[in-house]
Amino acid sequence: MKQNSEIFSPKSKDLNLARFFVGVGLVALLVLFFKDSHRAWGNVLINNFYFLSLALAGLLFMAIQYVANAGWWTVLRRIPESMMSFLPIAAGLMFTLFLGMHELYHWSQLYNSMDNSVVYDAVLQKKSAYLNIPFFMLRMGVFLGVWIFFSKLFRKASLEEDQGSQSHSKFLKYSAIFLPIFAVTFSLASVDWIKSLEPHWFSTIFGLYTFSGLFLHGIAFMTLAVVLLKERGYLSFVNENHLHDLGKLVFAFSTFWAYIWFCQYMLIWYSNIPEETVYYVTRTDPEWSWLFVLNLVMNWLVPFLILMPRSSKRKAMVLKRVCLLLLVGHWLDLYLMVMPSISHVTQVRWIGVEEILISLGYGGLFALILMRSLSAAPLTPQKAPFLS
Amino acid sequence: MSHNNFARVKDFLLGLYDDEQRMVAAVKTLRAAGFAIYDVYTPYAVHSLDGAMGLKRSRLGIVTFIAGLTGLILSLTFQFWTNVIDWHVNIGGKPDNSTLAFIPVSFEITILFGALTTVAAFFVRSRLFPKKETLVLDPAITDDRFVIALQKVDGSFNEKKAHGLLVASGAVHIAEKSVIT
Amino acid sequence: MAKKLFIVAMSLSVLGYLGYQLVGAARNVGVNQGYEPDQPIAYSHKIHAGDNQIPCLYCHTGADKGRHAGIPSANICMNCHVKIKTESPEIKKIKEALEQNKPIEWVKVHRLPDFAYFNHSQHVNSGVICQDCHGPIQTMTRVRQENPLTMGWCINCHRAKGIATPPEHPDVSRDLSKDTKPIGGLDCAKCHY
Amino acid sequence: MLRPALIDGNVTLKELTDDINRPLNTKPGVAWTIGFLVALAALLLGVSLVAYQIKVGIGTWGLNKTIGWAFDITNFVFWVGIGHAGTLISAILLLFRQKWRTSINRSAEAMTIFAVMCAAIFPLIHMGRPWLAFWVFPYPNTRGSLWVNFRSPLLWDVFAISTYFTVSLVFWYIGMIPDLATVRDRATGKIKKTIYGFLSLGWDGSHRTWSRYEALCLILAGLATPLVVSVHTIVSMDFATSVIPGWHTTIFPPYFVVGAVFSGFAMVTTLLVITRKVMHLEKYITIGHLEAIAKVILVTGSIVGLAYMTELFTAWYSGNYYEQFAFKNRIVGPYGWTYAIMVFCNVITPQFLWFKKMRTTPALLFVLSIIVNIGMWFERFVIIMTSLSRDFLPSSWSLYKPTFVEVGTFIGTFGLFFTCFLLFVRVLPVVAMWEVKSLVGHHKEEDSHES
Repeated sequence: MKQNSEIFSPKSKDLNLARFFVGVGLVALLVLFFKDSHRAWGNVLINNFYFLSLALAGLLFMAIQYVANAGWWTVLRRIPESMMSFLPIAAGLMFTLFLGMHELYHWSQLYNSMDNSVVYDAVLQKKSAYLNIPFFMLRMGVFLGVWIFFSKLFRKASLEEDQGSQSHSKFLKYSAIFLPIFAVTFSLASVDWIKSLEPHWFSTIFGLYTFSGLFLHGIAFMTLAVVLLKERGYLSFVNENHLHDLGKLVFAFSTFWAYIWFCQYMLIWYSNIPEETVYYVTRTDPEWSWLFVLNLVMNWLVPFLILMPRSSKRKAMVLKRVCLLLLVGHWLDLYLMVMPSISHVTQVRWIGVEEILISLGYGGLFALILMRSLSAAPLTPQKAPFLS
Repeated sequence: MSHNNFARVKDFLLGLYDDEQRMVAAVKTLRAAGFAIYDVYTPYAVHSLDGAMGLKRSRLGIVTFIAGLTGLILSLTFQFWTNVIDWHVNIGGKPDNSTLAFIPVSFEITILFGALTTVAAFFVRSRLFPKKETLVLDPAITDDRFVIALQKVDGSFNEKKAHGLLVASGAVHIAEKSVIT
Repeated sequence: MAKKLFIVAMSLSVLGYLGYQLVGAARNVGVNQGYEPDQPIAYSHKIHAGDNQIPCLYCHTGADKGRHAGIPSANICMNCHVKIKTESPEIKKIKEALEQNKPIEWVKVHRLPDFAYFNHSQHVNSGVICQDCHGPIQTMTRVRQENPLTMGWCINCHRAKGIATPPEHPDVSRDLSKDTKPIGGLDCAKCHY
Repeated sequence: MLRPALIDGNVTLKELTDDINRPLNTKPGVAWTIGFLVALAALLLGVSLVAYQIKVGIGTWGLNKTIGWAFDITNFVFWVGIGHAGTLISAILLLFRQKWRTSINRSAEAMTIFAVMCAAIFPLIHMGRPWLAFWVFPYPNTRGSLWVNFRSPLLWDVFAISTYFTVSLVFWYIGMIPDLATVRDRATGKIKKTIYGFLSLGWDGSHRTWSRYEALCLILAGLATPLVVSVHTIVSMDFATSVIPGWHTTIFPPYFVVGAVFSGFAMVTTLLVITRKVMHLEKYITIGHLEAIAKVILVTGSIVGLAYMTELFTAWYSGNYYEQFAFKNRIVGPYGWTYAIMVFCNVITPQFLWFKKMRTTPALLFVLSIIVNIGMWFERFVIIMTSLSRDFLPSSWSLYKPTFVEVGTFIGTFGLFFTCFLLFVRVLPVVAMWEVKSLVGHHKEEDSHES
């Protein structure tokens, strides 16, 4: 294959649109803070986690492909690379949660009011060795620091490879070290940030569930990015077969997500133990149940049925729509993990205009960073071994 | 075999090859020269032959889908009928219509129907059955030979030209064979 | 071609017939409906329970007291037969058994499925009459198993009779019955434990 | 090259045909004969003990009122798990276009089928009246019709295992048809020719058939992949749907699936290290294959380790007294030693595979695979035994020890497994010839997107 060293330069139309979204989102967030600060913090958490996991998915995807010794994806490598460049900003946004601890995490109030025993909760007392603010923030710092560290390592090795240095074994080593670390840190992080919203509830599969969502929508985003770049005239060498591979991954992981979803829901339903069913009792009550069903329809049923025939996995337009649906679907999934847990203080029952605008703002910010990173290096990795 | 020929005897001109690439190239040349390829016999699946011979993609997937869907619907309705309508029993306080609990069995039946029906469809379509009189043209096919079979259709078949093309494309051996169908 | 079709059709019908027979056999595992074995003594329920109107409980003394109705012991027979029909060869068999102190080897007719608990007294005291399960026993010269005695047969009766609601747990049952006695249930553990 | 060659040396198609066909037409060697006799002896022990159990009943087992199932269900889960590697290799790796699977998928699939046979024995005996085993199928009956309970995970097992067995068998057979034709064309002797001729269904190597055949294989792989996941998912639900602490945990389904793959790959290693040596297949089942398998063992072993940690952490995090007790009991209770064995074998041992030396030395791999097999058996034992022996009610706590009959039956299943496997390597082509040939035959690197 001929070396392709085209450079991505974003259109000003795209840039302006992203900037506009950032502005609108910021205003919406400020307004919501005055209206209902719990709901605002809920939105911050949803979007922080959403875009953080999108960035992480880039890093994870690269690491997995390297350990698997796969070659087909090399032409697309810049996209996950650029996705992970959002990590530092995502980390910064995550740290703002410190200000909203009491609005989001019921256990943090308990921790503060232990002395004057405003709330006494025997179970939470037991957990306070883990669920307390200093340790929570410390863990957050460690997790984010480690992820950022690895993302920098990968990026550096990748750029060095463009200059002709032999990075393959380096990539392999980083990936092998990163993957186990990621497995532990991400499961704990999802416990900390999401599961502890409902601190009495527990489910061992939860870390895997958030991971499956992360990976699914990471791939969905990559596919979407490929199609969008192609629409703008880049990545001309990406052909139907590459799309087919991405389509298969989207299909497979959508089903994987549904599998994990089913395992968690069905086992909790079947055993019917009160301290576990509480999670689903909230989410299947009539006010939320339509979203609960929609979640499964958007993230699995529709993509599954559409992507089943071979031909649809090879069509850019089909993939684009399915991936958009999945990206919205994953947001909904997170919304359902977060909002019902804090609903008793916010009375939020509906996805309002604010939610949409704030998410668009986050999306704009993510797009800006992504485009900047994409334009920083040639769109195709230069001198990667699998390309020769 | 998709050829519908009512002739009792089929005459074939066979070109034997010992190399995949040469054989595929020969198929392309022959087709370009206007010859219909009756079939190619190979020791393993040669992917590029699909394109070279101009074969359509198999539609077995549709069979699988329909059979699987049938299995799914049948098993779901059957479980619903037995547990809710025909003879419901209160076991462990679970509701009679425990659709969630019906999913595992329905899933298995879907797979079972899909797999078995597809295999059956494959056998029927490819006419594979025990004691079939095989068209084994050469035992070396199941070893290391690739054989291009051209049927000598009455009138239109230019044997000389075909022979020449086979030789030119690197056939290691050329044979003729008649098969009674 | 026609020959091939014929062979296929024949083998399919043979297979179908065998399958039908197989399912039929599988269905009826352990079902002895209509079982009417020879007994060591030609005792007739028709004469005793039918013509002479002897109450069932006169002989089957356990039916309202315990799990088993009980086969009457020989001395119950002899309550009457010391005086009545003493010369009958069948009665002589009873006498013989008594003298030699050997039990009469009656052949058991009614067998419930394995692993099921059944208690006569619960049923008798809840107003189930003997004929509900044993059929028109007062007309039988030789005892015959009238009903299938399968689980489905039991449950269908339990369903039909309904479940009485224990007054202290008004929400327990699905069906309400006028009878206040607890006369049945549909849980597995009612019979299988 | 970044990717190692898939088979060693330059083999021609003819050599390949001859090498794989040789065992089918020659007298067995000493190693095979000894192995077969040992396996047969174990099988006979098993058969006689099964007959004894059927006659006397399962009172011959060490079960009691508290521990209603123990050794049998442990062995059942163990054997079903072993089977998973076969389907994984043949189906999932086919979908992912991992070409290294071609040399080993045939034997791995055979392993699946034999392992599932071994697994099925245990629930069958545990029924107590195995002659009534057909009661597990939903057919109209005189018990109601008392239909089978579709809400019970045990019934899901019936459907999962029988579907799994059927589909695996069909997949195995379908994959073998072209090779059976190869054997047919080379068979000496009338009986052999007839049998292989019958089995190969008149396969003539037609490309029109090949084209459809490849589509069929992809479809079957696509069906077998979710199937294999569902099977161990359902097996895990035998436990996870209950309310016993340590059993009811939502991570069970994926964790059991990964554990099954882990143990299955260990068994594949055990078998292949021996097979390649005894059958002289080093050329086709290379060190590269063993290394690839070793990597899978490393990954799955680590995931299993992560699952152990997740369970422990969540038990503590739950703040639930019973959960916490269940896991404390696992580690320091009367069966604590089994937990220690489990952690050592399943989590610590595979970590040695980080070293290339370990991954590429067959003898070391063999030892390691045996250790993992033992560890995975103990994992099932730990899960089943620790939770069951000490549940909510201390007065019903009890301990369990397997009897001679149980241990003997377990040994008997190994006899069955190895007898079948040893017969398999003598009568059927042990390497998928046509698939390896397609690698040999393609001169050019075939990484382009072709499927």
